[in-house]
Amino acid sequence: MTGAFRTTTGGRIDRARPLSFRFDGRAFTGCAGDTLASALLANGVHLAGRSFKYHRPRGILAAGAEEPNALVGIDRGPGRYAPNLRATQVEIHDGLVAESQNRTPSLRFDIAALADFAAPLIPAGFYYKTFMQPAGWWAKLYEPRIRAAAGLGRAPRGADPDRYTQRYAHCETLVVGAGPAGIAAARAAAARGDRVILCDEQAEPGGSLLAETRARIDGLCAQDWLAAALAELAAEPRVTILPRTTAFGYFAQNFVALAERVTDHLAVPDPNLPRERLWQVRAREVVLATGAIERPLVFPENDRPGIMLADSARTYLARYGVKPGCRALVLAAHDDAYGAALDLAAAGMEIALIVDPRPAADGELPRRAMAAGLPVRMSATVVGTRGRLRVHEAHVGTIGADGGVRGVDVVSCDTLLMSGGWTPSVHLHSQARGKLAFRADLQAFVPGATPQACRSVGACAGEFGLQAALGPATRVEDDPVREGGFAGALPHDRPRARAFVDFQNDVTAKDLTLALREGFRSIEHVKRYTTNGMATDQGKTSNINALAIVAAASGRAIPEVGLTSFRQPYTPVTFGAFAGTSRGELFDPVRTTPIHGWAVAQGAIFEDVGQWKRAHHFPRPGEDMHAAVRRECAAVRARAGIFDASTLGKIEVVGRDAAEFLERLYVNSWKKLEPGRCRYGILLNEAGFVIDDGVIGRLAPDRFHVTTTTGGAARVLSMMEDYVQTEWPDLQIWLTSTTEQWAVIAVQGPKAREILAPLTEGIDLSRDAFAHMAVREGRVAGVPARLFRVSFTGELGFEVNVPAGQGRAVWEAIWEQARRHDAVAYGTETMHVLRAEKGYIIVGQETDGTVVPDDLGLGWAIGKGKRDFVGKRSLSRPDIAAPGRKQLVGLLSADPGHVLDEGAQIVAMRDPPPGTPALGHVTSSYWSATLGRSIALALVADGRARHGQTLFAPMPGGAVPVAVTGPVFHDPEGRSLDG
Amino acid sequence: MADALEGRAPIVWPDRLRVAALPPQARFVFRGDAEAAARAGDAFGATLPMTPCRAAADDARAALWLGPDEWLLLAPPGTEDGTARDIAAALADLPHALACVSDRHAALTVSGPRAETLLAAGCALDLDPRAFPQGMCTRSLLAKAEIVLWRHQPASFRLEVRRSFAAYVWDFLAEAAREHASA
Amino acid sequence: MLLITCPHCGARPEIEFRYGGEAHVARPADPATLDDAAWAEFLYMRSNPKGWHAERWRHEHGCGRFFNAIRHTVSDRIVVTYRAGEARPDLATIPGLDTP
Amino acid sequence: MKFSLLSLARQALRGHADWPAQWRSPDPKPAYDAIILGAGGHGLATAYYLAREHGMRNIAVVEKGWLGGGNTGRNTTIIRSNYLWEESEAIYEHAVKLWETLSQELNYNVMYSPRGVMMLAHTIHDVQVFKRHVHANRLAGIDNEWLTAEQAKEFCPPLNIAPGMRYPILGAALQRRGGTARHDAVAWGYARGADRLGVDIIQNCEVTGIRRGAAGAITGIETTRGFIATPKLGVVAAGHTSVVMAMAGVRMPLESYPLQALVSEPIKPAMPCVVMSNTIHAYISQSDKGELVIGAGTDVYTSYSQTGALHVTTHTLDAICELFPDFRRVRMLRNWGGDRRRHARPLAHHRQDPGSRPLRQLRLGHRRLQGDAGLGSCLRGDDRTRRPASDRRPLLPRPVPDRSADRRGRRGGRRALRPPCC
Ligand SMILES: Cc1cc2nc3c(=O)[nH]c(=O)nc-3n(C[C@H](O)[C@H](O)[C@H](O)COP(=O)(O)OP(=O)(O)OC[C@H]3O[C@@H](n4cnc5c(N)ncnc54)[C@H](O)[C@@H]3O)c2cc1C
Ligand SMILES: NC(=O)c1ccc[n+]([C@@H]2O[C@H](COP(=O)([O-])OP(=O)(O)OC[C@H]3O[C@@H](n4cnc5c(N)ncnc54)[C@H](O)[C@@H]3O)[C@@H](O)[C@H]2O)c1
Ligand SMILES: Cc1cc2nc3c(=O)[nH]c(=O)nc-3n(C[C@H](O)[C@H](O)[C@H](O)COP(=O)(O)O)c2cc1C
Ligand SMILES: [Zn+2]
Repeated sequence: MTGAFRTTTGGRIDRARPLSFRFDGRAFTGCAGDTLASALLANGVHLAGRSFKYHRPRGILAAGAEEPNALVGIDRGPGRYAPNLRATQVEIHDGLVAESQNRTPSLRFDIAALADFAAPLIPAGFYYKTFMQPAGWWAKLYEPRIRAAAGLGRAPRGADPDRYTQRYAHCETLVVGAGPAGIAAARAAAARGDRVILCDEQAEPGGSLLAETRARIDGLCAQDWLAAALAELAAEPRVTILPRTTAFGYFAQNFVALAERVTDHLAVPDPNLPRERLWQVRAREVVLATGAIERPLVFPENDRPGIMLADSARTYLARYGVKPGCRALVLAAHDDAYGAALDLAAAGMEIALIVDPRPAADGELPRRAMAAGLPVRMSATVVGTRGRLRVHEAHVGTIGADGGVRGVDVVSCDTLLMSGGWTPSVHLHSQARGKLAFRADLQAFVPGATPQACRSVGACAGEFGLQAALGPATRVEDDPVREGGFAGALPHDRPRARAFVDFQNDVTAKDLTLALREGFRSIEHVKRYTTNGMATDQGKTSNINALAIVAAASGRAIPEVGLTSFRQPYTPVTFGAFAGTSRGELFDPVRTTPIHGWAVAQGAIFEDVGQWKRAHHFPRPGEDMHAAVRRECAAVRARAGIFDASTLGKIEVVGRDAAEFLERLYVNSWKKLEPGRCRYGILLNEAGFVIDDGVIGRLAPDRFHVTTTTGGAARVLSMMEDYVQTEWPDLQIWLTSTTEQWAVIAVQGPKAREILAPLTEGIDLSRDAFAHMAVREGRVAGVPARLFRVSFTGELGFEVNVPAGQGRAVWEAIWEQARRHDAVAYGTETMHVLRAEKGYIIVGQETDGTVVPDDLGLGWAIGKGKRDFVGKRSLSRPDIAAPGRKQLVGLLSADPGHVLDEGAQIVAMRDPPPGTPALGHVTSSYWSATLGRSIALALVADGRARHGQTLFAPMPGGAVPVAVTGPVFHDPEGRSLDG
Repeated sequence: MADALEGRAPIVWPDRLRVAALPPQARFVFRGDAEAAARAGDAFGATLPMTPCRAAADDARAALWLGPDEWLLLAPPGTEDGTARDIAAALADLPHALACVSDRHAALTVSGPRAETLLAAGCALDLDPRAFPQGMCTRSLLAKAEIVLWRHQPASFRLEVRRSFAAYVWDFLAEAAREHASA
Repeated sequence: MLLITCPHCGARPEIEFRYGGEAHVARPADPATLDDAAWAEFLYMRSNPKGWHAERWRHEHGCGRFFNAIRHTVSDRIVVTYRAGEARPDLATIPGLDTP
Repeated sequence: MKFSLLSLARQALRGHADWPAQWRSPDPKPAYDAIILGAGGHGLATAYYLAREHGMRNIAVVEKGWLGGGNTGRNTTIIRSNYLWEESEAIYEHAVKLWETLSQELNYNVMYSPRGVMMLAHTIHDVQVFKRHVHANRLAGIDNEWLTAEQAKEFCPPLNIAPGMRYPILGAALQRRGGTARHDAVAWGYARGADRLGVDIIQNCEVTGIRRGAAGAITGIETTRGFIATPKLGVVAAGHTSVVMAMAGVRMPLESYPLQALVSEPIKPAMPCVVMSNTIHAYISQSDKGELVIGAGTDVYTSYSQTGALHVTTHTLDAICELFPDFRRVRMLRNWGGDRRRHARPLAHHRQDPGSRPLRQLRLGHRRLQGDAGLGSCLRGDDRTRRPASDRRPLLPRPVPDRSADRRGRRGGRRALRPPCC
């Protein structure tokens, strides 16, 4: 037996497959096909959660996604704890471990429920009114307490080991919701030959058909018709049926996001399967068939365990074979509650009384109920309930002609079922920017016009009834029409009693009127002040009642008050599903150079530069970073070093107007640059600020090899394309990115020539034949190469460009030679130190988007007499031409052993009072092995005029005096360049 | 020649999916107008398609339209110098640009009945044969990497990837392929 | 994710594109002749309308072309795209512009 | 009625029947001495301080929707002053100081919670940049300190600092006095305070035109509730500033981009502080109710849609999951957008080139939640440095000449305009 409340027959569960699970440590048995909610109910457990604010005991209210009360945590082991899941959506599997939330120490006895006694003191918005004195206690005392009390489920601990994936999909028709309306739409689309995706959030497609007991469709009972229809759809190769898949977000141009839960329902998931899959669907047409949500009724003490939505109770019976209790009182403001009463009575439940606040009910279902002898009281309502952990009596009063309520009869019951009718699920329609129209007969909003190719069908369009859902081609029998709907609060005579509107956030009807009284008139204000609709159910059961209460209390019509916005997601979606495979190494591409493997083998330490991994230094055993860098620096200056510069951006600029193009783009002059020569180029944006630099070589009259910074490669190419395509389409040039075509090996140091000579063919490396800032093509180590004679270290240097596929082989060949000269491989840190010794800038380090060439002392690079280039006009703007700009200088700390902090501020006085404006800041700072002391570069106001001055870098331990110098510390005459 | 995907054994789920690295290849980017492209096609030995997002190929050579004045040319490895010479000679009087990019890319194929599904894990294009027929090619994105995607055979896609992204693309496909391991 | 119609490649997902700011803000032919205010206007002033907006996009991970689009900045609906260099279409001739 | 535990208790006995409205809902008067356009945090604070510090009473705030419903109602509530540029440092530091006592000042609990704002450095370049912040802030007397990765983890235990991360954490800059506040309470507290000082807050009143007299000076505004005369108008319309200014014929160097935020379902306290990562684009804190409050990147195109693209959300959450792998199983509850305005010209440019005229129009309203208090309270002073108005000079803005018009030789109209200067 899988619970005392399980019926012996009926429902879609498999009684032959019992499953054991735990709830709060207690072992239970359920059946395959059960949700946690149905399995608990089968075992007579209604108490399933505690409310957010008052910690009131709460039962299972609903049977689907709208459930506000029965939130649980599911624990699948380390890193696999998921809080706040709805018991109504958790499918049980063998060994499932669930726990209740927001209670200490236990669900039955929760200390925090004391808050319920303080309820009169803590109405909506109370926290804005108190906890202000004494100042400072909020953060120290009150806030931590409030935080601990709030927060629902406990936070997961430990990294989630499960995998998540994503998939893009395209179809002609996406159908959301696989109830009768959705199935009908999917069949019609499939018949057209469309690609169809039919998704439903539930474990099985079928929607309300899964619990349909009366109607016959084309002569079949609903479940048989459903099975046949699904089989037919499944046989269509172009139809994809996705159960356990929630359409949660509807974006522009019919782009719909679905979250599929792939393995949570399995006791032992296949490790190759992801836990969840995010679908991003682009559909030509979207059909929304999302059904409707039953509406609770707002009456005093309407929140006790055992109080349920009527149709949900019926669903538990019809679909899961579970009777929700023994004796039910039914509060029916809508005919469907009579249908529920009929079904439950037929299954042997006692119907104590049907209480109907309406003066009359002459629909088919009420008539049948009365005919079946069920007791009915019209013009009556429930004005109170009793029962701490489960309702055990209801107080029924009569509604007088004046609307007042009189006389109380006590009715004992263990279940109270209620229905105010249905609220169409217009969430996705509204997310799609569809308009909503109010239908007074339903007291509900239904979809209006939409700007997208999207339509709503069935109950979500306010068209109830199977015939409406299935369309005229399908014959439906015995599906009585149900009309009407009730929104708002039922009358009662107990001004102090609490009638709950938002169950999860404990918002009562009185809270809503309090907000109005306090001037919060807009429904958006009411929402935010009372938090109605802000809980994890986003007001699925509460928003419309709140709206009606606000409308009534402020004398406005419901449409005048309007709705709060529907936002994605429709129901909460796991962060992991959004992240998908984008984690760890796959979080962002790791780009490596052809020489990377060699550096790894040598034990290099890497740094991240954009997406690239670059070798930062090559420590030898026992060396720390500083020791390694000192050694590398010294070796390069004394002998030579080789450096992997492959990450530098490269762009091949080809065409008749290539020189003209560069002339217009870069600050320098290019037209007169001879083939075989190169030049250091500086690129500005139109605002005049330096954004990139690099050496540009002219290979032929119509062909340039442009290099950019590593980080700037894509940006510069894009900027070039922009100018070529949109500003100067008259120029005949083409750009090709060759960053990855070439491996670049810098050989730097006095021995550079000797290292390369044995490997080089077809290029005369001699000083006269191959001058500084020249470029040649030939072969290195047998591989076609472009050889640049350039130096970023101040030493004699070459940059060998070879096809990337040969990069490693050529590197190793050069390394062989280099070792003979006791040269080193060096990393980016050594490169930085060596260039700083020479006062060479790094874009992004010496520049920060506010620096013009002259600030850097690079005014010389600007082509003389050029009328225009990108950014030129800005250089003559008054503020850029004004004195006092920050200029690049060198700084030498008074204590040569003190390496300044990069980013340290520079001021004129030793003890600057707080608020002293800085003169500038340190941009680069290193220990210079070459000079045997520390050096720094800085941008300092009027820096060039300050050479020789002593300034200060304020540090926590006291200001560090620094002497201002020129930015070139080593070999200012450039003698080493020629080796 | 060292390829960025060297040493990666194919991922094979029989009857479903196969992901395999391709050997080195001669590659060029050709830029120019229609006239230049027509003549380049003659010199190269495969037509440079004028229809957007289409490729023309025979067993040895292929030309992929990448932009209105941009084609990716694929030829047998080692033919770089000859091809460059041929095209330069044929187009001496026509403005154009030719850049050799043999080493810029690595290439791989994704094939089998699940190929579209696997690629859909990271590619937002509609890969249904009706939307993306054989012979169609385009630059696009696969997760966070740019690719050139070409349906070179009815049930096989060729991916050209910048070499430094090749490992990422491979690892991404390997991860996404896992769910296809179980039938 | 928007679906943007590249004039060359057809409808493509937004992630393939890079936004390029307001369209038809041409770089002055001879910046040297502009006074500071006019230059600042070129650099920084954008119409930023709440409504139809002519803007540039580049099909960066596609054909690489820059082109222009007219999009409504409230609904994000794009009614037309056209090649760089082409004149901005007369909005009055485009059907459907009365609704965002 | 003063808010306190006592008044709450007293009201509890009366079933909370006697609470007065926190603000009136007046009809607009025909004329005001000054009008503030936009009832966001900045607009309401401006009105409040104009009334409180400068005794102006005949003023109104007009709002097209409901007060606090713009960006003020949709931001990630982070308050900090560890900015790099001295101009920003000054204004935000002034604001942070106001925040510290704002609840008491307004008699409204704005839940200012200085729990620390930590900015993560993932690369050597980040380290350089954030250390520069630390040094610059300290020089300005603003707290900001450098933490190693281990110290960062100690301060924020769920943070992943594994060295094998794709972008390892190399350290962090921590401003301990930074933190969060309740966004809605800020708007409501200022609204209630301003209302009590006689300010008319007129909601559901969209400004549709700005009327100017023969000399070009402002004479009033057209609204959906009729014409309202005023000689002075402050525009504090955030993302809509350029739309509004266009009504006065003034162009702005601004563009409005959607910025997204999202919250998770509430969970028990797990995030003790605010963590921001610029490099991988995400920031996160936890609200008092328990939601993780997460900021996403900006969408790439200008828009007033107040929604954002899904791929921006996915990128934000993959970054959050990298930094906080424990949160992978937490679920997103709600995702929305605001229209952040962005200078077509970044502050950095402005700073290095302060002469660009158009910015003179822009005294206010282009800052952040954290600036609400600060900017609202200091309208005077040189707009370049935006120094706090400690001298409490009368606040109402001087006419600000539009010199760009001068230079273009279009004197006349524009010049005499007393434009929206606060
Ligand atoms: C997602 C997001 C996250 C953010 N996170 C932070 C953060 O963590 N920390 C931080 O400091 N800042 C943050 N910000 C920025 C901050 O929210 C805003 O800068 C600040 O709230 C702006 O306040 P405001 O009063 O200027 O503008 P708003 O609050 O937007 O107010 C402007 C008002 O003007 C009204 N208006 C516009 N046009 C008209 C008209 N024609 N007539 C009448 N009224 C009109 C609008 O309706 C609106 O209410 C964030 C912003 C966003 C969008
Ligand atoms: N429960 C109700 O909707 C309701 C109310 C009154 C009458 N009825 C009966 O139901 C029929 C109408 O059928 P219908 O097809 O319109 O509704 P339905 O309730 O049968 O089916 C809707 C389906 O959509 C699913 N769904 C909702 N939102 C979803 C989302 N965002 N993503 C994925 N799935 C989602 C639901 O779980 C459900 O399975 C009629 O027979 C009518 O008599 C139903
Ligand atoms: C700090 C912060 C916390 C929020 N917490 C919640 C929340 O717990 N539940 C909720 O539904 N919405 C929450 N919201 C979002 C609002 O409901 C709303 O989406 C946001 O104010 C934007 O308004 P709009 O969606 O109505 O356009 C929060 C917003 C902010 C700024
Ligand atoms: Zn294109």
